[in-house]
Amino acid sequence: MSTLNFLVRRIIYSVFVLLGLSIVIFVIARIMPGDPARMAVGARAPQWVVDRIREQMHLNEPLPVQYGYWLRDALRGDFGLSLVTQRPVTSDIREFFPASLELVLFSGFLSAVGGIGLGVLSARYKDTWIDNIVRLFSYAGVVTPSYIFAILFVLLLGWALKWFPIIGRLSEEVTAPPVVTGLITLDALLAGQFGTFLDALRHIVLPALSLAMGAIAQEARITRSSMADNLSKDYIASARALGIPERIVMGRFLLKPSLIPTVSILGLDIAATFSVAFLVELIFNWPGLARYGMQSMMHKDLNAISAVILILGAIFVTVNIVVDIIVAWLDPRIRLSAARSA
Amino acid sequence: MTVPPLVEIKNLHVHFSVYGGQLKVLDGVNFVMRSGEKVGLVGETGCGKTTTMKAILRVLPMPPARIPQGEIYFKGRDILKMSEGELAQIRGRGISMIFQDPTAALNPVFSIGEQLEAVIRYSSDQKKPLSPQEVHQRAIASLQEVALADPERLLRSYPIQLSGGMRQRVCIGMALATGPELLIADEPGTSLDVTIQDQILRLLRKLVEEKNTSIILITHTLGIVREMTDRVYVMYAGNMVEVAATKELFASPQHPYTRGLMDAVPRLTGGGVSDGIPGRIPNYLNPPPGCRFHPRCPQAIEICRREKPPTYKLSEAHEVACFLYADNGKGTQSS
Amino acid sequence: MAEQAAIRHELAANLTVQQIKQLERRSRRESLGRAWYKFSRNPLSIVGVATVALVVLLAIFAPWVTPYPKHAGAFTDFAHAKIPPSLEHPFGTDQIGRDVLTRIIFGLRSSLLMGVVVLALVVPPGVLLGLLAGYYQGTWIDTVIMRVTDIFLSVPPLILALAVASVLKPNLWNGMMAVSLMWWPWYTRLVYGLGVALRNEYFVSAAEVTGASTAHIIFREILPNTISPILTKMSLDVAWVIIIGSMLSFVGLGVQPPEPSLGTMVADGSRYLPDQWWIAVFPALAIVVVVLGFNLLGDGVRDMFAAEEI
Amino acid sequence: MFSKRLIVLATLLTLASLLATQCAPGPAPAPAPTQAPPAAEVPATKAPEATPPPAPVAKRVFRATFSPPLRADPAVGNDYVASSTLPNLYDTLVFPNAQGGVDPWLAESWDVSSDGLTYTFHLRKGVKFHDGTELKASDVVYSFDRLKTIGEGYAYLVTPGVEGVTALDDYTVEFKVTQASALFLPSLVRLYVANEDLVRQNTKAEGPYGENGDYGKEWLQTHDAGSGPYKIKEFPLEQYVLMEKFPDWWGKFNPNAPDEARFIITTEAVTVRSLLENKELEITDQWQSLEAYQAFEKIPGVKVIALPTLSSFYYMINTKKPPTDDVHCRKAMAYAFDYDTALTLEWPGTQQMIAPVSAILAGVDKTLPHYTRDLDKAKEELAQCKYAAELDKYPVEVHWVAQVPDEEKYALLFQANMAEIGIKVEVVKVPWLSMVENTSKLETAPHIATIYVSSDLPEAGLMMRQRYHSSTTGTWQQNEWLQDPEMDKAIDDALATLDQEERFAKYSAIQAKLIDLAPSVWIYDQLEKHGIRECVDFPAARGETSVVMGYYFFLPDIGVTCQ
Repeated sequence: MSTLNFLVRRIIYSVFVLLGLSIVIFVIARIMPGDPARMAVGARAPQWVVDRIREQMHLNEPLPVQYGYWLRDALRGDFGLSLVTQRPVTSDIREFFPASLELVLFSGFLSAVGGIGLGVLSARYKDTWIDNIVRLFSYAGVVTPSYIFAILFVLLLGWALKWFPIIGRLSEEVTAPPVVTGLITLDALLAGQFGTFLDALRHIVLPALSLAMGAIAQEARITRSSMADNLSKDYIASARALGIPERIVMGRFLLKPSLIPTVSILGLDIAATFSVAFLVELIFNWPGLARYGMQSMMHKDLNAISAVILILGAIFVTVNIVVDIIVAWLDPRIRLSAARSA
Repeated sequence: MTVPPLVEIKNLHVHFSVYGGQLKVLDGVNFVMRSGEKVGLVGETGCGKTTTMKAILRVLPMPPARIPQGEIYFKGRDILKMSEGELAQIRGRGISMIFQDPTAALNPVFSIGEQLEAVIRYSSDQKKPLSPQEVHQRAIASLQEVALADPERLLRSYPIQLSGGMRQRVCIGMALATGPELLIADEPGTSLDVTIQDQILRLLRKLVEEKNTSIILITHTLGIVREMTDRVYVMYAGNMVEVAATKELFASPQHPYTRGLMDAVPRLTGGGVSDGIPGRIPNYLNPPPGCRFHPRCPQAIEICRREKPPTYKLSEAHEVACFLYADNGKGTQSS
Repeated sequence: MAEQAAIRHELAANLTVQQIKQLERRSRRESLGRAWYKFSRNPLSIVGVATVALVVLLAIFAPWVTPYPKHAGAFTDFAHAKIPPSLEHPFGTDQIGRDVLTRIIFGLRSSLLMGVVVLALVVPPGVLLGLLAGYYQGTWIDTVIMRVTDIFLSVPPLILALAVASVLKPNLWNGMMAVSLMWWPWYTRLVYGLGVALRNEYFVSAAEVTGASTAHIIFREILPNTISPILTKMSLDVAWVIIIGSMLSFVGLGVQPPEPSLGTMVADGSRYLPDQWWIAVFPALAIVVVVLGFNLLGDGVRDMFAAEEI
Repeated sequence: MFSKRLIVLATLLTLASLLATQCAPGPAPAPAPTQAPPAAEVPATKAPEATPPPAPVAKRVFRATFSPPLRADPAVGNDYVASSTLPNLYDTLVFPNAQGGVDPWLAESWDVSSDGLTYTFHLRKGVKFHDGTELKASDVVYSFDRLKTIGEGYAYLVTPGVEGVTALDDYTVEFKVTQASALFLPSLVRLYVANEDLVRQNTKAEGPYGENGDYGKEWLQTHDAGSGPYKIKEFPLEQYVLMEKFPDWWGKFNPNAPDEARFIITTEAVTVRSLLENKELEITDQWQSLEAYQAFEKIPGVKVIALPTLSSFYYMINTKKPPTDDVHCRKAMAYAFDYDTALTLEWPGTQQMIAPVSAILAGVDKTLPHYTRDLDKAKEELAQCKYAAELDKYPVEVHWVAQVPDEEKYALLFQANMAEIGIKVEVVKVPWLSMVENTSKLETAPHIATIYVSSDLPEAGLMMRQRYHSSTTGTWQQNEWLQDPEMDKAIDDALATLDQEERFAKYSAIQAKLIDLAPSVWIYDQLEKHGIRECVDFPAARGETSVVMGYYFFLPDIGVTCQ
């Protein structure tokens, strides 16, 4: 009961944070030079069209009232027209978001598996050559920007070795599965098209890996050090002393507490990936939200910029809540104390 | 053919590697006990008691710890040379241990049930694995044994939900659930308030006597030693400085350190600030040469500064490592 | 609470402020000595320091150490364009005949400048706000500061920085402004957390009891004790800022040509991949090396302040 | 335990994807059009020319890369990729021919009133939209109104000066213009005729256009409503548009015309090159670096073609800002620039501009003198410039467009050249949108903006108006700020002259005046380069296609015989 209470309070607070963010965005968007009405319909639209849209956008009202209308529209999913695509921003986002989501989820999956896997390996074989290789890799991963990885992968795995395709989400001779979620891999599975699924998977590997490299490295480092910390804890000595076999001690009694910091950081990394993704999406011609956001920034497409930032903020906040829930699930200390204090 | 002792430690050294160098925590520990014995181990905090016991079970964190020298025999077999598989046979069913701090010894992210049942499952005969129901029944029985009410609910609880006393009982229950031949109890109840500590010790004593388990009891509290043990080892800074039957030790302590301990009765708190012995446990990075106790010893003589004292046998069961007794007894130099 | 208060008074009664301060100062000096010892024990930290020192020196003395200082500015020599690495041009020349090595070394300047300026802009206000919020915890000051901080923290800094940079005129300074605008909340939160804990420490209470001014408590008592985490974060953040700066210039929102910038060099050079690989690869490597240096340094700083492990 | 399971899963996935790699379908398109069998079943055919697969009737596919973004709404798109796509989806009243004129198309014939103010078009009968309905005169009217109201795309070219459009009957449509103009008829190649009913069905009621709601803008972004030779099959935004042949088209297809065309929206160098090498691309975009084209030439079965364009590279000199407000300073620059070196930075065959507008435009007088590098003359002119004594006080800012990295080379060359005669030049990289913004106001307009400008139609007078008429000051098409009333009058007058010979003579006079004013440094006429597979029959490479932007990619004329 009280865990629920904690959750509700957390969500309400997040909503307030997002409201604050919306004010910041609205102010930035409105103090920029240029007539939003003119921007919405293009430079050469007749004046009567501009006047009508000005009326529709309530641009003749005082700023706080404008904000009210803007927020109301935003809540209804209406962010106005995009300058670049000349469509409602919402349609654009509906179109581009699934591609980003698929990429980020896949990259998150790679970070989790790769990062935790390497971290465990490194901790298990601490101070051996395996550990050293993993640590070296971690440093390389942490210090190399994702776009450099992207260029490297395109050149090496795509162009030179031809292992993976480097453009788009599906090969041209493969027909896209019926859209259910917008995530092509998932849709293909839902439609039972295993070949399409594999093709989509092959396309997503390189961009996702470019994005994941940094997170994998980060996760591996954190997992390693938290496992190393916990390894000298008494409860591990106790589990061993009471005859629990080594593999159970390592794989269960050591791993679970050690994953808590990893999971927290992983969540933040995944949320941040949405924004770092733009260069990778650019390089792999991946039709995602980040690239869309970048493009709207280059074109000063304020409606689109506002929407993208708000959505990224919402994702960030949501992911944080989800991470809190997962961590609470992993760690009864947090769960129980939160319940008690709530 | 004599029956080998239950546990025998010969000249055990344990070092910890830290940034500054090597902490020479154990410096040639010797220890022996027979099956069925109840042995006490006393000494100030930080003198190496816990390290010695963890070494027996090979649960020291390595690295940073390492054992450059020494042998540890359990029923005649050297634990330090055992494979993981052989070691698994010893741990739990052979020797089990109650850790000093029950809060630290319980995994915070697993329920009591998950931890206790794992202990029971893996300490049972692996060729005839117990069914989950049996494991559960035994877990409940173990909790009941340590006088905990509502064991069903308890099994679902997490350590954070229990009081200190309950955690301590759970730890004891867990350590005894394996049916060990030897129980190592590291300062049970120290972190609890006196009345609860008393209850815990009574409980422990009762259980040990019922099951006729051998026990090594580590403690600060000399009163408990007097009540519960047959024989006592006194440890200082990584060495066993004196051993004797409990009654004899209390009647006539010989080593200056033991005497100091007796003066500091009833309690020796951490840090060693006691009336009897001024000063502190030495720095293990650069321990004093010769007898490690000499900087604090009121009776230190010249040789103490240079040489490490051998063990002198005062009587059949009474040995002391101090040059003051060089003339009284036949010194058996320990390497 | 009452118990704590009693202890505070007792302490304050027994020790004079001077004594407390002396104790503190001595312990701080000792811990600095030990910190350096710990730092220098890790060879990787030394590598980090060496790299950073080398990079800084190269950047400062770029006009004197580079083989073709002229190539840093507007310069064309189409006859010598796209020469692969050779003795004369160790990293080759780019599409308009400029020495890549020279431009990398000059490019370090803007990268470092970005790191330094952003931190200089970000740390003081971020820390100050954190201190204020921490000191006045529970009051409206705390509420206002921390709520605003939370709002800024609710969006990944990169995306807001990009948004701001894109509406401003694209150049190095605006890029730095944009990144700075989004970075301060991290320091505010860090210092706030520390400040809340320190607020109840004995020396703060002691100073309070003896009637020290608020400013004195904030700057002389609380601030010095937050320095080590701040330093650790700063040294790791330099690396981050450099990466973000390179991303900004990769998309053309940062340093403007002909002034060399590593991100721009990678972006422009990637058009000549794979045949003229050196134009993009060496600047990319340079970014990696610089960032690695600061990371190693940052890890060293963290180890330095970390508790001794046994 | 938990992690071990994950690792196993990951390993399986990796293996699976690697397996898929091994068995990936080769470049030869699978015979089945849709629901291709799982990739793993298709045998590897990495080198089809070595071992031709026994594919029965291969689908003819034409794949090209383009620079983003593609806006396929006929009232919105007007850049290169849109101009290449739209003629394939939509028919127009008239069609541009290789001679610079227009041919009948949807309009089988037309009558012009003697005052040149009324045009009556007689439409072809039986033209089918892609949904099978017939194209009527009312659709032409609707398309025009829609273009005019939305005001984007090619509206600026088509709608000004048109007073009204009426459908006289189902097959006759009348245009009334306010002033006779030689440009009206050719401009109709940009009036794409859309299916009124279909657009109305897909119009959202809410939108800025009153009763027309959003005017079908959202739907048309990813769908077509045309009658053209190709129709949209798939259009994932920002990725590609896949078009398939419309068999009921009224016109004639090349027998080898592609069954499907895929316009891929990317210009990433490595991607494009790798697609071309893997035979997954028939023709590249025109935005690759010189080095990339050199590399394309080395790929077997690939050649590089350089096609004329209506576009030229200008250094637009601000004539209102010191020191470039003095004509002598401008002339000094024109004489000092090293045109020959500049040309070496471009694809072989590129020519220096010999007139103020591209030499391939109809009506350009190629006999007039043009500027060449002559440092003595440059110094002579500079000496007469009133700022000659204090040139250091007036550094000249050159703004080049960030999105076109090759412009930097010229800017740096210009800088070096000007240094030789003592003019200090500062080179500034500016993103395209900032360039647009800066050139819109005199206060922010740079001394020199380096911009490629393309003429909308192959007519010299139109380009003169685009570049030097007062009506375009304050747009990126004119950073010169010439604002010369006489010039305006001369251009307007020439354009209103319907007689070609007379008109061309007037162009020549304007040209001479412009050369004397030296408002720009005329660098070169742009060629567009494409890497193209030799198995593609590309009529444009033989000069058989109109140079109007986009018509090189008119698919019915293109032949594909690639295996």
